[in-house]
Amino acid sequence: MKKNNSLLHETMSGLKKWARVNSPWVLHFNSGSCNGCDIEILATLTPRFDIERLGIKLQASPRQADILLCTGPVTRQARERLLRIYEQMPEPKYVVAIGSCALSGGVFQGCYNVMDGVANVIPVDAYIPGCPPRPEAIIDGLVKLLGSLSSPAPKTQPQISAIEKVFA
Amino acid sequence: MATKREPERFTISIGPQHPALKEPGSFQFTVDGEIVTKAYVRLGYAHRGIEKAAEQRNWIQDLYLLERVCGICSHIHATAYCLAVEQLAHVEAPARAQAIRVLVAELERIHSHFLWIGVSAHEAGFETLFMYSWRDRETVMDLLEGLTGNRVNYSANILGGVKCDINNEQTTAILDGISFLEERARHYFDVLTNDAMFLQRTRGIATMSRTQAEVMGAIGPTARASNVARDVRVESPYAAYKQYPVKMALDTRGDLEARFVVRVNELFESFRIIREILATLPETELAARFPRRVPAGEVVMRVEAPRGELYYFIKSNGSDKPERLKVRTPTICNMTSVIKLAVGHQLADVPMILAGIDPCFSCNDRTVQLKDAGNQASTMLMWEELRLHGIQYYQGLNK
Amino acid sequence: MNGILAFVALLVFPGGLFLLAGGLAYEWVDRKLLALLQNRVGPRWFQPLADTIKLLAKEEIIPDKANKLLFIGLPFIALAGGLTAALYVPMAGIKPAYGFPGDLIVTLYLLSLLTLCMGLAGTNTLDRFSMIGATRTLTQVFSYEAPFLLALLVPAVTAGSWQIGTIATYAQSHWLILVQPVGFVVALIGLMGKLEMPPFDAPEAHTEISAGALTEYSGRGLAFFQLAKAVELIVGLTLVAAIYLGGVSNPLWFLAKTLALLLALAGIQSLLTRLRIDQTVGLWWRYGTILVLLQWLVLILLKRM
Amino acid sequence: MNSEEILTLASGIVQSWDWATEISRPNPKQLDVKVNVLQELVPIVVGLRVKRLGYLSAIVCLDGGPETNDMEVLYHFCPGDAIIALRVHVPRDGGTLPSLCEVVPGAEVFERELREMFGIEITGLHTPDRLYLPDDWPAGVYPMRKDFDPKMLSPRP
Repeated sequence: MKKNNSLLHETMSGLKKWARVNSPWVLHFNSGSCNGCDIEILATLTPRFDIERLGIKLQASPRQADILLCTGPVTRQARERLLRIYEQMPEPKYVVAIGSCALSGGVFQGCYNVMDGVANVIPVDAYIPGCPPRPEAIIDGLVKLLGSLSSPAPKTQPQISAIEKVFA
Repeated sequence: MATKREPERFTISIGPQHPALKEPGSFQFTVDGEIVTKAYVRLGYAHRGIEKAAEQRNWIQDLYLLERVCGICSHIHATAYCLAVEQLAHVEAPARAQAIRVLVAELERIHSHFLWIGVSAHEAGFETLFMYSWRDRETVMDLLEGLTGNRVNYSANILGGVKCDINNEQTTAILDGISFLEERARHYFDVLTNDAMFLQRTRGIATMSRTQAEVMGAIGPTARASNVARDVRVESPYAAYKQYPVKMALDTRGDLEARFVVRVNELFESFRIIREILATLPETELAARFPRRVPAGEVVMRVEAPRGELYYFIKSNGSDKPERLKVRTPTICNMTSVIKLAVGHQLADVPMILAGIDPCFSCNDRTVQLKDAGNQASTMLMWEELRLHGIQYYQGLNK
Repeated sequence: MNGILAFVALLVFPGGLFLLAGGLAYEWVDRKLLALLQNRVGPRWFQPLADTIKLLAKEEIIPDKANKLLFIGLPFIALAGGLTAALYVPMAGIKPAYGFPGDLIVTLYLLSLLTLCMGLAGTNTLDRFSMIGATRTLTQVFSYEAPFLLALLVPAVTAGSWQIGTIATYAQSHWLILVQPVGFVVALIGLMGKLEMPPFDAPEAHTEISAGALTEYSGRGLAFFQLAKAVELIVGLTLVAAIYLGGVSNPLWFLAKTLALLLALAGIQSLLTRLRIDQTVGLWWRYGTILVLLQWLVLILLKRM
Repeated sequence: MNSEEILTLASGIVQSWDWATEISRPNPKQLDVKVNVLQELVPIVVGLRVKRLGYLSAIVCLDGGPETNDMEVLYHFCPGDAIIALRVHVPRDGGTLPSLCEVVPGAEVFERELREMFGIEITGLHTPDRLYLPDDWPAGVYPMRKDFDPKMLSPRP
């Protein structure tokens, strides 16, 4: 009886994982980027790239999204919105930082009104570098994130200042 | 998402995260039923402080910084900056470089207008047109990539000229590409002016008379759709536009449909200019030598971005950094008009009205910024530490 | 024996499992056709299933201000409405599981439950976008419901019965689309309105009001609403095919006819721009209703003669 | 009209009555008008508008730095390929400017920007709210001034 239960449990959790990997709905938030990344994200929807074939759908409401695609260096004004949107998303949720700005602030690093990257505000699960990344790169990043869902690693804050530790 | 309820009134916020806007910007519309009675705009979600940052970076770094004011019209920002700084430094870019600048600018205009057709169709709920126009847009993206090496943020400009040349293969590719696009543009012109359902959403919507456009200071295609003859390429030709004169596309109706018509007509004009440039590309050097320091002075440079007049003001104090750099992007001028136009329209028309001026919030918000607060300070410290570490290390060795 | 049959009818066929699977399959066909018409590859065959399972396994957030009972209950009612309606239509070409004189009206109202539930769900969540979405949903109900109903009643009067089974049998020997093309067109377009497909998707216009009435729904609630919509798609298609397209006497005919209708729907969806809500209402009352009434007039005159 | 005629017309306008303006021509396409009396700014702009001499391209503020206690505000009008620049000096501390909103509705965004970036008070502004800076920005800190120091801001959360 117990064995049956665990078998059922395994099947169910396998099914859940399968569904999660095959139906990621994404929400796009621009936290002050130059639009370059945003038009490339939009381009992934269009016939040449068509991410719907991977089951990825752009959603409008944070409540219905699984993955937050975040572009831009996160301006002070956008920070609170970003947090709120992140909180509004139901679990399980993932964050993908797209473009150099979202990774580290990029060319805007050090400007007084930016937070230098998404990771300084919310935990990020995948980084897609590029200024802007090509649509292929964005799709590749998303696919890699989905691949990692099958063997989830614990969420950790990225070590941006690793070099600082070396000299500490 | 608090609901603000006043008796009989209802405030809807659009943005900063809103599906209609791929960019942040916050609009508040007070609606009575479905009719908008009040509109308010709050920018600043994309305000990064580029103008301040530009004062802290040197002339060459600024080129790459300013290119990232806006990802859609990056080349025109860099062109305006280069032309302005060249004027300050009394350096003239060679003729071939000027022609290539214009060529890339026109390709960028094609990419931007195709993008805009798609985005507006998307706002109107016409997904098929969005998909088709973006599919065709990939053609011009390929051309730009072949020419400059990047799909967006091309970095074709350097101070004193350009860094990418055109060979025969590229010429053929561009000619092929634009004849395909021209055919497609004709098709879209047909759809945009004949599709009865689409016209319901554009004809007679957000009409702006000529006087209104002038008073509110509308510019670019938005103004030209209201019959205001305002195009920097014609009024004050820069780069190679003297050799390749532009015919202005005008329309008298001033509604959303007219804005579509003007933009598509501009596409045809761009195709013509590109063909002309490719046929008569001057054979000169690609770049002139450029000094590290720029003589003191002030310059105003105006260029025609896909969205309208782009204005740069640069003041130099003779050092290797600008003393003051002001960017005024086209959207900020058109924003005033859009806010006034929205009042009295249906909520359903608002995304279309907003899209009608082809807004670009990253353009708008760039204005100020300072250099580094926390982060840059810490970077510098790290450098300092590194330096000290090195000194101590070698002192230790010497002992 | 009867009891077992009833159970089978409710849980396996034509209700329950079969309907859910069929609904999801038809949803996939719809999305795939639309993608192909837009020059894309489109989703894989199991996409709607994966979406549904994922949503079921997801956290459900209930907004503070919403009535919990309604928030959880409404999706169930919507789905139940769709599933019940299926019992009265000749699903998969098999005779309806149940039937009584006048079940046509009952079915139509069961199908409306989904829209009503969505409207209620929108007003229940007190979000700005849901409120506007709910208002639009309910406004739209009042515009297409009457013409849709009238369009389906024309064949009923022609066949002389208000029972779907009888009409379907009558239709097998009479292709009503030939004599009542207007009624057919209105019924088909009315079905699009019911399913909030483009161009009637103003209630969930992504670019204006986020996800409309369902903006606050995540997880299970959303999954049930989507299932309900998928079920309604297949039931609605069956109904129109059975009544107007010469009946669905066997599974093969059923597939061929409903898929042909779906192709038509996808074509219309890809061709048209979203209508504003006032334009939707105007379209239905100014053209839809008048045309159907003309159809009625013709019918009555013919019957008299 | 070519740029020469435009600029002649414009210099006629800005020197009519007995306005205390000084004009200069830094280059053939540009006319610099130094407006010495603040009250004359709006009438001059009205004069330019009546003759349809361009529209307000931008308002630029140049901060002279803390040593000078002087800021220069430039109003650029661009008719055709000519540029008319109205130059106004205001003190850094407590400087005020009249609003152009009544004459040029598009000036509002630039004036709001002057207000929050440089701390120049604008009289007669319809909506003096923040335009670019975040809601939690400290009052009295003007990022575009030369003496702005990021340390004036609260540390990033």
